[in-house]
Order: sequence, then structure tokens, then C-alpha cells
Amino acid sequence: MYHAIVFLPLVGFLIAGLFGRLIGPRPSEIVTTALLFVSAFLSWIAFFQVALGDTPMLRVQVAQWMSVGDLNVDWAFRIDTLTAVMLIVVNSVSALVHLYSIGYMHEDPHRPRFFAYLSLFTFAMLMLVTADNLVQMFFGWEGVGLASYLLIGFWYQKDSANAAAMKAFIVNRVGDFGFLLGIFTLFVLFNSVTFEQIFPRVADMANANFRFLGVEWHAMTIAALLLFMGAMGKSAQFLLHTWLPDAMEGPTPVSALIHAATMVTAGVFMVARLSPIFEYAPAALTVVTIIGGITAFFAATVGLVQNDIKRVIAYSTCSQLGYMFVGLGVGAYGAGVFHLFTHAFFKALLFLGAGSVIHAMHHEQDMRNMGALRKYIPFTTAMMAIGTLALTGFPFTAGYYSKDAIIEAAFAKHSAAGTFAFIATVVAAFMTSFYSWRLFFLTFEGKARWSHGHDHAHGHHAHGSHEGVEHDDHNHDVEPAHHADHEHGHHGHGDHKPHESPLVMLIPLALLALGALVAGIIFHHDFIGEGYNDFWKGALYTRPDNHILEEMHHLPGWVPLLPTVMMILGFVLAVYMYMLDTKKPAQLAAEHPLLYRFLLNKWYFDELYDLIFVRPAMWLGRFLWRTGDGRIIDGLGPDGISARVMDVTRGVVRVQTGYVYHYAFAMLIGVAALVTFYLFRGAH
Amino acid sequence: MLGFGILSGLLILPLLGAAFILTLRGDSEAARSNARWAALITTIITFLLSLVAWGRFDTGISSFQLVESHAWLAEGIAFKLGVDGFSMPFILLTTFLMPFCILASWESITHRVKEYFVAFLVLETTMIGVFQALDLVLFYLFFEAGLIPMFLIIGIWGGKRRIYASFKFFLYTLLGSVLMLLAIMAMYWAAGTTDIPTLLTHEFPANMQIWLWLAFFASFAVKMPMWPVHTWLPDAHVEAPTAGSVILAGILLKMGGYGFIRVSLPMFPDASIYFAPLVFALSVIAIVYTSLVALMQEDMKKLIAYSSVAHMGFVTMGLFSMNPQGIQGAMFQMVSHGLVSGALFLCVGVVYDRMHTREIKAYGGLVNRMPLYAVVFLILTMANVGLPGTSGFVGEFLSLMGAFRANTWVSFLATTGVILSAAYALWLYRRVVYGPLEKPELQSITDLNRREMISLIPLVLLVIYYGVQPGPILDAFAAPTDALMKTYQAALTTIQTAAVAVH
Amino acid sequence: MIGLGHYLTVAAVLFTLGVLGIFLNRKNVIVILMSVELILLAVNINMVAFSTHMNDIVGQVFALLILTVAAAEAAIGLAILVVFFRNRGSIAVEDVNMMKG
Amino acid sequence: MTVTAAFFYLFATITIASGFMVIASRNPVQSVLFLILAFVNAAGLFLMMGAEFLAMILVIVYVGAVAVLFLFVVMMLDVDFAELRQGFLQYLPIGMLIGIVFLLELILVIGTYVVDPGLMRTAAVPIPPADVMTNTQAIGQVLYTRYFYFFQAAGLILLVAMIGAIVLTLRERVGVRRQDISKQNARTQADAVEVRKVPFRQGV
Amino acid sequence: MNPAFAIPAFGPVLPEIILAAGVLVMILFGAIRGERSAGIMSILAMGLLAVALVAVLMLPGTHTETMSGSFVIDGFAKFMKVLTLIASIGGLILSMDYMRREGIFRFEYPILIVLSTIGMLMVASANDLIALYLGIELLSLSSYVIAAFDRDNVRSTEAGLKYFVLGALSSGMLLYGASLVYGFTGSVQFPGIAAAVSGGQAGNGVIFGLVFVAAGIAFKISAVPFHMWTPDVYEGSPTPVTAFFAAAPKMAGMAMATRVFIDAFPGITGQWQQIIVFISIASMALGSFAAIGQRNIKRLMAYSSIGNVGYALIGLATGTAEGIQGVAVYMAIYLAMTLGSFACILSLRRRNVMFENVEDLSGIARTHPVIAFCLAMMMFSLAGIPPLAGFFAKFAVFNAAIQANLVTLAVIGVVTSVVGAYYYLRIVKVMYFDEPAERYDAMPFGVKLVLGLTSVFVVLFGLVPGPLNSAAGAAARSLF
Repeated sequence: MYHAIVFLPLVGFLIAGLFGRLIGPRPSEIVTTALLFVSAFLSWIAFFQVALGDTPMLRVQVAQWMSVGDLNVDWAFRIDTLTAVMLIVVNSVSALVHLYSIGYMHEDPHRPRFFAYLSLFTFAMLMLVTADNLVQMFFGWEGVGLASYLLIGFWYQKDSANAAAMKAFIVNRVGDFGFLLGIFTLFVLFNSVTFEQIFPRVADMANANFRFLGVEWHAMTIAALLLFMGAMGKSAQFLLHTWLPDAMEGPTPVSALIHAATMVTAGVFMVARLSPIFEYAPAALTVVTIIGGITAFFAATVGLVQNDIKRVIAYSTCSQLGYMFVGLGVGAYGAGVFHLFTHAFFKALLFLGAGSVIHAMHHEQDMRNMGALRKYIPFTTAMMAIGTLALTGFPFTAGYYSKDAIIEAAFAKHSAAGTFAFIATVVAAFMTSFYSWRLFFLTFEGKARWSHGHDHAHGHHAHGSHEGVEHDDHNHDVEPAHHADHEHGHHGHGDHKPHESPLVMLIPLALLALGALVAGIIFHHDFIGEGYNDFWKGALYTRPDNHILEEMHHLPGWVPLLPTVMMILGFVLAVYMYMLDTKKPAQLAAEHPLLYRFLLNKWYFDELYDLIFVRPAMWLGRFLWRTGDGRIIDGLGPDGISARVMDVTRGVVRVQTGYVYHYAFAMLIGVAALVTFYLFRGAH
Repeated sequence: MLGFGILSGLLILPLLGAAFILTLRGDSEAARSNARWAALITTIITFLLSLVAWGRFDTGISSFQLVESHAWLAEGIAFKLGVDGFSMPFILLTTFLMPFCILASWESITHRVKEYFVAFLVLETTMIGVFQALDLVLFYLFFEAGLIPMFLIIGIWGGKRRIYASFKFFLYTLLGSVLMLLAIMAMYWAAGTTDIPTLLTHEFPANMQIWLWLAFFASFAVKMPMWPVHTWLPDAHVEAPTAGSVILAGILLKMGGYGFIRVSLPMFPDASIYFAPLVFALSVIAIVYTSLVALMQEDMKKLIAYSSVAHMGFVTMGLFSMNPQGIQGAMFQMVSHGLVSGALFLCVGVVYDRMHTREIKAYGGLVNRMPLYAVVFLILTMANVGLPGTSGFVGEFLSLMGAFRANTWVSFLATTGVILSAAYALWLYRRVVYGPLEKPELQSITDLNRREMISLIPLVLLVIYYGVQPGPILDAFAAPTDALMKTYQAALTTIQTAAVAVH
Repeated sequence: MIGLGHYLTVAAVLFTLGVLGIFLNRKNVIVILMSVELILLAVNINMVAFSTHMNDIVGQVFALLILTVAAAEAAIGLAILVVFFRNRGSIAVEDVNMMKG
Repeated sequence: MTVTAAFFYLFATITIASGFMVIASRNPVQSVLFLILAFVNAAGLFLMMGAEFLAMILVIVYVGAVAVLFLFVVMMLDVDFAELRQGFLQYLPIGMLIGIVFLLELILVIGTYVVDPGLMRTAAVPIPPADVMTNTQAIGQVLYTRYFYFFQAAGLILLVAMIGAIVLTLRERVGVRRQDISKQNARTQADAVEVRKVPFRQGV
Repeated sequence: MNPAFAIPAFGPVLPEIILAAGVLVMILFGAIRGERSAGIMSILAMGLLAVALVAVLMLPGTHTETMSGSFVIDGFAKFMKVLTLIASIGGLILSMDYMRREGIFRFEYPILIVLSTIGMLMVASANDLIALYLGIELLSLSSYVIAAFDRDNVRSTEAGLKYFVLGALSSGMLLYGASLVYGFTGSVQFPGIAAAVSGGQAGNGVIFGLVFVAAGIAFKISAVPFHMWTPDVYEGSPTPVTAFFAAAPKMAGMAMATRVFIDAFPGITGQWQQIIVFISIASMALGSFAAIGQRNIKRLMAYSSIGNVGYALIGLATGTAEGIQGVAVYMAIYLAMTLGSFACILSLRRRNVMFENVEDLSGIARTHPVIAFCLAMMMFSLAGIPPLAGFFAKFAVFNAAIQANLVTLAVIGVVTSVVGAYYYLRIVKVMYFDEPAERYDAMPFGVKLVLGLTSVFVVLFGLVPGPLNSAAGAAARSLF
């Protein structure tokens, strides 16, 4: 069964990828989607067996990968509750996204390729979550990176998409850099990369030291920090987050699947999976907490002012990932994973809903050009409302349980980092509520801003080639009201009225909405409540002295209430600013131009990185090439030497004058030199 | 065991093919076609024969197999052939790549066709010879002899600056290897023989090892090439015809690494330990430096050439980390790089044949008209980046891991190559393949034809296969690596004992 | 007392003069030929001096042969000089300079 | 100063001085004459050393044949000596310096010559005392027996000299008509007489 | 005193006697037949040399002295004599067509070749300074004449004149050295000299003499700084004469160098080694550097031969049996390479005009693929690239140098060989990479023959290096 779960998407990928052009788009879609649904169904069975049933953790050996010296790497599955949870998340969302994409992408000429990529992604993600060793996890890790790269750059004619794809891959590689080193560190410590062999021995190595870069480190801390660096990259945490918003260049289902529900949570999964190691690296956990808190806060601030509907959700994702890490960082792994679980539903819902909006708007993504869509696409509006409620943590929705649990856990940690994270997440909760509702109001309420001002001629371009706005991120310093100078390209809205999406897109929305509503209420008992131990069965390791879950139940009464209050405040403010006093945002922006620009330009991270990494690398590359290789190495090496040889040659040839007396003179000098040499040598 | 066996057959076959082509008369189209077919058939038969050798080869044994020996130059210098786990994969790689090279030259070589294929077949013999030689003089002979055909290949069928490139290639590598020749002689007088199996058990005095090691290093470092003696490679690659680049990247560079594993590491363990920091430093510089340089290249082949230098940096780093992961990883990296970079050069050749330029700027949006090409190129780019699931990953991962065990600084700095390689490879891919197809001269470019598919697809499949199942190759390296580790451990013990004695 | 050293010194001086004559003269090639004769004369003085000093006839035989060969050499040299003169119209040393580099 | 010494210095001085003049004099004819002078004085030195035969040979062969040959060629070539360039040599000082250093080194070494009594034993063919055998006789006795190989070789060298001189300088004069009987006999009517038809009124 | 004089054994001298007698017959014959007999005379000369070759081969390989100890025959002498005779025959074969076409084919030419060959054989067997000197003179005087053999050509006569002037100076030096050696050791015979210096110490007088003798010998083998005649003479002489000069006298020269240093001064190896090392390094370096600047192939070959002599001298510098074996191997292979190269150069004739600049080879890979291939093989071989014969030559000498611990010399040697590779490569480049010009005339048969044989030798030597190696080894051991 597990083989089927993991490899069916691969089969789908191979069929659609290799024979897609042969069999045509429709069969490709059907095959991949069907296989995914089978896989999803099986995952639920697995979930019931493993997580809810009594099946113990099991290991499924598939094949040997490499065996070198004492290093043995297998292709094998490790199936425990954590894996099972991830399986259902990945396969369910993926199956729904496949289904959704049939509708969303129906105009695209490259559908087989698209579905192949989606299935490839799913396969890689499954390899990641089922990995029984670090290297296989890395395989999945990079595999999803590849799929992400391919899907972001799916519309390869769009330069911005290609740039974003590259950026995503390279920034992720920065994280992988840490991940790799982390794997090496663990291997050196444990002589193994297999979880089964590492985890039981962590406690023995708890106080071991490890010399890294000439400095003695606490072994577990350095390993955990390096691994966390990988998680930061994949999960777009602060400092390595820059790729995620750009990744929205990909088709919206991709954003839903990869950049909201699954791939970006791989980092969270990884930390949870490696909880035995992190548990013995308290310093690393503190770092995780702080980074998570910063990310939650930072991404929320940026989300406040973005105008692209997908970007808002992207920053929201980024922020929510921060929450998850806070949960992990304070030791409440269950809470983190629970949030991962619920977030997958409502964030996928939001993205797919956004996709539905975009679909309705004929690939317009700028919220400034939307408004009043409620009347045209009521079902989507409703779904988005559910998603927004769940995200903001409206009581008894999924977010309410998971997010609030994290905030509580942060408080319960009673440490400096925990307190910091607590404050950050609470503020972020307020902002989350605000920007979520801002999005909702801008899109669905108010006046329709899409029927005027965009009468550009639009040729017969393939639809796929220009979804979204041609963003010019560096010029986002104008207020929404004055955006006429934005070049929106050749968008088809204005000619047609927005229309509701086809059923094939709406069904996934409905299913996800269901999840967003009830996932929390159903599962919080198992994930973070009393059923914790029975449910996880040790898949999430906590040290005996880690009592965070209990402490969460003994908090001052105001703490559990606080997030809800924040949620309400945010909602009220959003209503005020975007429903009642719609001039206010522009006014505020005008009053605080610096802050506005700072936020709009995402704290200038792209510019900063461009300045300190990209440009110096380019400059250095050019310098090393022209000057290093060209002038110095070649100049002193082959070219220089050959030039010197030519000089010598010219000299030698000049000596050969053609005059007999010079020749004779040379002979005399030769003899005289030798004679003199011997005379003086003989004297000694 | 003393007669002519399968290994000498591998040496002679290409020469027979070359001789046959030489007997073809005239320069008519028919004669050219015959030459092509003769070359192709010869290389295929050679490949099949090497498969037979592989079949008879037992990976479990660390000693040399299929040994043939004939009296040759002098007492102690014999014409001795044999293979072990280190060399067998390279022989297969060589014979495997050759038919693709012939195919890649099928249409792109239009003048002096016969000479071209003769040069290639002779080159094949020398390359196989390097990996088969069980006598250092014989090794040197093949090692150097390959320069002649390669010089001609670059010089006659190369691009604009072919003369500069061919001379640089020839003289640079020659300068490196003559010192090796002297070292071989010194070993001959010290040990009384140049028989490799004997020398493997001979212990050279430590101070002599230093000099010998340096001399061999001069040769192998140039051949690899290691920073800072790498500058011949970009020039040679850029100017060489496609198949020449394939061979250069696929096989010739491997001779350096093979030399390290065959000679430097096992015969001079003390010196190898002594110089490992130097090698590490150079490797790391190579990885970072050439990756940065690759980032700025404007010529596709030059970019791949620089990336080769970086990848060879991983190889040297792995080899000198002196642990099984490092060594086997490095060896695997070489095989993998042979496949990947060879295939990448074939890819460049595909578009070069159509557009006659290698300027990155001249391309863009190829995917629109060449989807199949885009896929192949993508997989190879990913393999070049070292994506898990491709063979590129296994080698890179293992060598980094090996290096990490030896020295975390090295591994740390080298791992940045992982980032940089993604940067330059993807950027190349983006500029060449992605984007709109705007250039008018590209509008009618055609996708891979059947011949190109035949040459690229097997490589791509192998790249993936070995990424998922590296076992067949890694296992071949295992037995000799174990033997090497024993030598190394012994040397280390001696050094430590000596160090203790000093204190 | 006049000893061996005296003769050897004379020979050395003559030898040096001969060598100098070859490369310090730019006038004509014949002088060079004569310088060669001086060198051979110096050698002969040496030979004879050693011969008598050591009471060994071999040196004198050697000298005799040198004389013979010197004559032959002179003949060849002059013949070459003559053909050169016929071609070049000059025997100035500086004109013997068609080939260089 | 004994008479021997006086003669030695006389001969030596004249030899060296005329040797110097050979290379220094402007007129090659003078050079040849100084060469002859040098040879004659050298013959004197030979005599003083007891090598009478060689002394005579030097005078006869060298002065009589070789030097005269030089004179001959100098005259024959009829060089316009006035036109010969005279310019001072740029490297004359350095040349002289090296020459002098060279000479000093030679003298220094030769001056250290000490009679090694052991060497006497190695003498291959001792010179018989003058009262037993004349110098000429002594040379003759070994030259044709013990050293006849050299003698033959010297003969070959002289042969080469002869052939060389001839092959280089002998010219068959062009323009001299010689009778060639075979050629005359080989003449046939066909190649001697050509009968041509002359076109009418167009001249030959 | 009437010392009983025993008739010496003539057996060992048989080859020389055959040649000398034969040459006299030829002179008579030529004098009678006149100018037109040059062709027949050449064939006769070749036959004569071949007979001498057979005679040499039939000599005993053991050390035998004769002619009152002035003449010695041993394995080494035999080996070098065989090479010399082959070189002379090769030179003659290469000459015939050329000389005929240039109109300078006179019957004296083969006679002079044979006479100079006698000189070479004499020096190869010389066991005392007198024999050495006479041999050199016999060789040199004939050489002067054949250098100027194109007597109506100003370059040829200038070559002869330069060769003569400098040759005379060098033989003067050699003689002066010989006189010093004689005076300070008391003997002209090599065993006697060896006995006098056997203590390992020699006075400055002997050393000075040795320096002068070395200078004379170095001149003959055109080693730096006594090489300066070489380029000019090679350029000016008729091409086949150049080929002859580059081949035969070098064999004899190396033979006598070896003989003098190894046989006459074995006790003071440490002293003369430094001379050899010095001139070896200088020759290798100069040969490599100066050749790069050349446009004329013959001049280039001159510098090439200077360089090659430098390499061969490495073997001599060791003073060991291995080193001498290296010298022998080196010279044998060098002979083949030289003859082969000159055979190619001689084929550059178009409508009776000879071409001798490097550019004239341009593109001949396409007009004359076989010649180009052969010349390319010669060039790669001269550059010392395996698997061609030149590699084994260099291997032999460097190997000996390493054994004798002359590492610096070997390192300089290999480095200069890389520099030298540049100009050999340049020729290959011109032939293969450049655009072709008009075709050249067809090669005459003799040249083809020489080229074919030498090419086969150079290319395939690597397969069976054993016989030559062991022969050279035996030859070298006979000296010790």
C-alpha cells in the first residue's frame, strides 16, 4: 500500500510527462488526477491505521540507494503518525489541486506538462515525508525544489516567472547548504543517516561536543542549527523568505499546493521529524522560536500593504509558517504540526479561492482592480470567507485551535524567546486578521474597479503566458488610489463580466472549506490534547522535562482570549478602513511614506540581497575571470611564460649575428668560462 | 594469463578501425560515409568488448584482474595491462562515450572526415590504455600519447582561436606531465620496477615521497584541472569540436583523478597526508572561484568548462579526504561528470550545429521550438547542479561528506559550491532555453533529430539510473578503496608513532 | 735556466694571439686562416716541448702529423676562400654574413 | 744569462712579435710575411728543444709551401685592400680583456707544471739519446711501424685536401670548343640537315 | 735499439680498410669516367658503405685494441659505427636526386662522403688523441668541402667558409687541449691517460686540457657554446648535405665524446661531468629557444639538432653504463628522426625550386597527406611525445640522469623539451591547420624509401623497444 501511495504519483508523472504529447491533455489530466485520488484514498486508510489505529511504526524497505564504507542509504519508508499526517495532507491537497487544475488550466496548451509536474511534485513530497533517513529526505527535499522550480517557471515565456523560479531554487539551495552540512554532522556523530539508528542514540550524545570550523560546539546544537537552516530555506523563514512571494509567478494551483499547503511546510515537518535532535539542542530551539516569531511578525507587516492578491496570501503563508516554527521552537511539536495540518486546508482553500477569483477576472491579480466580486462569484466569496475565518482564528474553525495553541505554548514556555514569540505572534495575529479582511473587502466588497481604465488592446496571446501583473517591485511606492501608472499588460477583463468558476474547481474549494471548518474541532484532541500520546506514539519526541502541553492548560485566563481579541480588532480595523472610510489607507500611506515604502518593498530585502550577495558575486565572478584568470593566472602563467620565451628567443636569435668573429668569440668565452670555473673551483 | 587477452583487444580494436579508415580512398561522399560507419561500428564493437571484460570482472576483488604482461622496455618495465575496480568503470565510460562522440560528429564534421575519425579512434586507444596500464611507463605513454590526437582534433576542427587553444592545451599538459615522467624514473630506480602492483606494496621513504608526490601532482593537477592551472580547459573546450569537448570533459579530465587514485594516494600515503591541506585549499578555491567565474560566462561551452573545473574540485577534495565516502564519492563523481558534462557538451553541440554560435546571448526561448531538447538539457542541468536522483548528486554528496569527515572548513566552503552551481547552471538554462523565442534566426530551429536523440537519451537515462542506483559503480570502487584505506591507515599509524617518538 | 715553462708560455701567448686574431679581425678571411696557423704552431711548440721534456717521441710524431694536417687544412681553406671570393667578390669578414638569426 | 737563454728569448720574442703582427698588420701580404717569420723563429725554438726534424719540416713545408700558398692566394684574389673596412671593433676592449685573462689563466696553470717522476714511466716511446740515433731517424722508426696507422690516415687527409681543392676550384671553361669524336660520329643526316618547304612568295 | 715490430691485427680495422681501398678505386674510376659517373659512383659508394656495415657487424664485440693501441673496437664502437654507416647511406640516398636536379652531382661527392665516413669510423674507434685528431680532421675536411659543394651558390660557399674557419679554430683548441693532456699525463693513449688520472684527482693542467678537448668535441657535435656554426652551415649547405651533417657526424661525435670521457678520464668523472652538464643544459635551452624564432626549416632543424645533442649529453653526463646506453639509444632514434625529417624537407620541390621555409609546409596535410603524417610523426617524436620513438630516446637519457642523481639536469631537460615542443608543434600546425598551397612534385624513390623506413621505425618503435635497448645496453657495458 505504501508503495502505491508514494509511487502512484510517479507513475502519473511518467505517463503524463513521457506520453503527454502522445495521449493528449485530457487523458493526462484524468490519469494523473485519478492516480492522485487513489493515492489520497490510500493515505487516509494509512492514517486511520497508523495514526488512529494501533499499527506500530513500520519501515518499508524499497531498495538500497548507496552503500559506501559505513554509510548505508536505503530507499525506504518510515511510516508513523507524523508521516501519516503528512501523507493525508499532501495527498489530499494534491488530489484536490489536480482536480481544480483541470478547470483552472483548461485553456493552457501545456496541460500534460503541468500535470506531470504536479505529480512529480507530489511524488517528491511523498518521498520527503516518508523518508526513513536524512538522505532520502534530502532527495525529496530537492525533488520538491525541482518541481517548485519547474512549476514557478511553468510559463517560461514570462521572464519574471523564470527569474522567480531561479530565485526559488537558489535561495532554497542556501538552505540546503545548511541541511547538507547538518546531515554530515549527524553522520559523523552517529555513523548513520537513518533515523532508526540516530534517534535512540541521541540521548547518549546529548553532551557530546563537535568541532566545526575550528570551534568546539555542542554537537546537537550545531547539527540542529544546520538542519534548521535547511528548514528556513524551504519554509521561507526570515532571511531566506524572499523567494516565496516571487514564487507566486507560478499558476495559482501551484501556489496552493506547493507554496502554501505542502512544500513550504517541509521545514516544519523536518524539525518535527528530527524532534529528538532538537530536543537535545535547546539553544537551537531558541533560535527556531526567535526566527519563527520574527517571520510571523515580519511577513504579516509586509502582507498589510501588498496589492497582489496572491502575494498577500503568500506573505500570510510565510507568517503562518513562522507560527509553526514558534510552536516547534517552544517544544510544542504537536501544536506546530497541528497548525501545519490545519493551515494546509485553509491556506490551500484561500489560494484556490484566489485562483478562482483570478480565473474569474481573466488573470487579473491586482486587488486594486477588483472589488464587488461578491455578486458575480458568490460561491467563491463564501469559500474565501470560510478560509479567512479559519486563518484569522475565528472560534471553532481550524485556525482557532491550532494557531491559538501556538500562541499559548509560546506564553507557556516562560522564557525570553518564548515571550518574544508570544508578543510577535499576538501582534501578527492582529495583522493577520487585518490583512485577511483587507483582502476580502478589496476583492469582494466595495465598488467594482475592474470595469474601467483598462481598455488596452489584447492580442491573441496564449493565456498561459501572462497571468498576473507585470510587477515592478521596485516601484511599489505609490498608493493604491494612484495606480494608474501601473502597467497591467494586456488583460482581458473589462470585456467580460467576472464569472463563477466551473464545478471542477468549486468541488475542491468546498472540500477544503469543509476541512478548514472542522479539522480543528475534530483533531485537536489527538494532535495537542489528551490523545497526544496515543496519537503520536512517540513520533514526536519530547524530553521528559518538556511539559509544555500541560502548562498550556494552566495559563492565565487572558492568554487564550488574547488571539481572539486580536482577531476581532483586526477585523474591525479592516472594516473601518476598507468598508467605511476608504480614503483612510491612502491618507495613512501619504502620512507615513517611509514606513509604507518600507513595508511595500518587503523591508527592502531583495534590494539588500542584491546589494550584498548578487552584485558582489557578479562583480567577483567578472573580476576573477578577467583579472584572476585572464591577467594573473594566464598573464603570469601560460601567456606570460610564452611571452618571456619569445623574448628569450629574440635575444638568442640576435646573438646569432652571422659574423664569424662573433661565433669565434662565443667559443672563446665558452672555453674561458669553463677554464675560469675550474680554476676557481680548484682553488677551493 | 600471459597471452594477448581481452584488454589488448580493447587497445587494438580502435587502431584496427583507424587503419581501415586510412585505407579508404578518395574524399567522395561515399568514402566519408564509410569512414563514419567504420568508426561507429568500431567504437560499438569496442564497447561490446568492454562489456565482455566487465562481465568477466569480479568487483569483489581488490587486486588486478584480466592481467596481461609482455616483456617490453627493460627489466622491470613491462607491457602490462590489467584492471581493478578503480579502472574498470572508466574503461566502460570511455568505450561507452565514444559511439556518441562519433554520432555527434556525424554531420558537423564536413571536411577531412577520415582524418577526424582516425584521430578519434587513436584517441580512444590511448584513453583506454591509460586506464588499463599496469606499468607506470606504459601509463605515462598512454597518458601523453592522447595529446597528439587531441591536439589535432582541436587544431583542425576547432573554432576561431583553435590554434591558441590547441597549443595551450598541448604545452600546458605536457609541461605538467614531464615532471611525472621524472618521478616515474625515480621510482624505477628506487623500487627497481615500474610495475604498478609491485609499487603499490613498495614503501618509499617519506622525504622521497614528498618529491614524487609533487611531481605527479604537477601532472595530475594540470590534467584535472585544478586551480590555478585550469585555464587551458576553458580555451580547449570552447574551441574543440563538440565530440572533442565531450571526450575532453568526459574522459581526459578523469585521467588526473584516476592518476591520483592509482599513484599518488596509494603509493605516497605519507606525502598525501602531508599535502592533503594543500589539495583541500586548491579544491575549495577551485569550487568557489570557478563557480563564480562560470556565473559570468557569455559562452555556453566556457560556462560548462568552468563548471567542470568546479566539479573536479569536488573530486580532488573527496579523494584527499581519505575516507571511503570521499574516495568513492570522488570516483563516482568522475564517472557521473563524464556522463553529465559529456552530454551537456553534446547538447551545446546540438544548437551549435544549427546556429553556429555558442554565445548565450544568441539564444533564448529554445523551449518553444525544441521541447525535447529543453527536457534533456534540463535533466542534465539538474544533474550538473547535483540534484538528488541524478548521478551528479551521489558523487557530490559523498565527496562532500568525505571532506566533512576530514575537515569541516573544507566541506563548509565547498558546500557553497552547491549554491553557486545552481546559480550558474540555472542561469544558463534560463537564458538559453526559457523565455520567449524572439530572435528571428531561431524561428526555424528544429528539435532533436533521431541521431541526436540516440546519442542523448541513453546518457540521460544513465544519469538518472545511476542517480537512483549508483550501486553498480560504487561497488566496483569498494574493494580497491578498502585496500587503499588499509595502506593509508598504516601510513597514518607510522606517522603517529613517529610523532609520539618525537615527543 | 730555460725550462719547459718558458716554451709553454710562448706557446700560450701564440695560442692566445691566434684566437684573438680570429675574432678581433674584421679585415679579411685570409688573416683568419693565418691565425689558425698560429694556433697550430703554438700547439706544435707545446707538443715538442712536452716531448723533449718527457723524453717521449710521441709528441714529436704528433706534431709532425699536425703539420701535415695543417697543410691540408690550409689547402682546403684557401680553396673554399677562393670559391667564396668568386661568388661574393669579397673576402672581407663582414661580408661573410648572408645567413644569420 | 746563458747563450741558450739568449737564443730562447730572441726566438721567442720574434715569434711572438711576428705572431702579433700577423693579426695586426693591415696588409695581408705583410701578414703572410710575418707568419713566415714566426715560423722560422719557431723552427729555431724547435731546434733548441732538440726536434731537428720538425724544425726542418717547419721551414720546408710551412715556409716553403703553405706560407707561399697563402701569398699566392692573397695575390691571386687581388683584393682591393684599401677598401677593406678598418673600423675599430666595438668589443675590442672586452675581447682583449677576455683574451688576457685567458692567457693569464693558461700561464698560471702551466706555470704550476711540476715534473711528475711517475710520468716518465708512461712514456710510450722514449727518445733515444742523440748519440744513438738522430731525431729524424727516431721519428722515422716509429712513424712507419708503430704509428703507420696515423701515417695512412694522414695520407687520406691529404687525399681529401687534394680532392677538395680540385672539386672546389677546378672549372671546366665554358666556351672552349673541344673535339668530341663520339659526338661527331653520332651525327646523322636527320639531325644535321633540315629540309623545309618554303611557302611561295612569303620569304623564309 | 730496434724494437721488434709486430704486424698489427688488421681485422678490427677491416671496415675502414674496405672503405679506404674502395674509395681509391672509386677515385680512379671517377677520374676515368668523368662527371657523368656520379650516379654510379653514388651507388657504388652505398654498396661500399653497406659492405663496411656488414664488416662492422661481423667484428667481435669484445674490447680489442690494435694498431699499437691506437685503434679500439668494442661493442660501443660497433654500435656507433653501424649508426654512422646507416647515416651515411641515408645521406647518400637522400642526395642523389637532389644533387642531380641542382646540377651539382659530381662524382667527388660520394667519394667525399665515404672519406668523411672513414673519418667518422676512425673517431669512433680512436683510442688515442692522435687517432682522434686525425679522424676528426678527415671527417671535417671532407665536410668543409661538401658544405661548399654547391660552389656557385654564395650561401653554400659561405657555409663552407664559416664551417671551415670555426672548425679550424675548434680543432686548434682540441689540439691545444691534447697537448696539455699529453704534457700533464704523459700519454696520448686513453688507457695511459686513464691510468694517470685514476687517482680521482687531476691537476689543473689536465683539467684545462680536458676543457679544450671538450670544446673541440663539442664543436663537432654542435653543443653550446660551440654550436654557432650549425645554423648557418645547415642553412647554407645543400639540403641533403645538411641531412648528412645532422645525422652522420653527430653519431661519430657522440661516439668520440663518449670514448674520450669514459675511456680516457674515468677517474675524474666528477670533474668533467660539470662540463657536460653545463653544455648539455646550454644546448637544450638554446636549441629550444632559438628554434622558436626560425622561419627556415633547415635552420630550425639545426637548432633542433643542437637541442637534441643537449639531451644526448645528459646520458653522457651521468658517466654510468645506463647513461651511455641512453646516449646510444638516443642517437639511434635521433638518426631515424633526422633522416625522416630531412626526407620530408627534401620533398618540398615544385617545378625545380626548393622550398625551405616553414610556411611552405602550409596545408600539405591535404595535398600530401602521407608526407604530412610522416613529418608530423617526426616532429612529435622529436618533441618526445609517446608512443613515438623520440619519447623512448628521452626516456633513456632522463632515466639515466635520475639514476645518477642529476635531478636538476633532468628537470631542466624536461622543461626545455616542453619549450622545444612548441616549435615542433608549430610545424605540425602549419601542415595541418593552415590552408594548403599548390602541390609539390612527386617524391623521388630514394627519399620515399628513407622516409618510409624511418617513419615505420619512429612510429612502431614503441612496440618493440627491446632489441635496440638491449643492443645499446650491451654496447654501453662494453665501455665499463
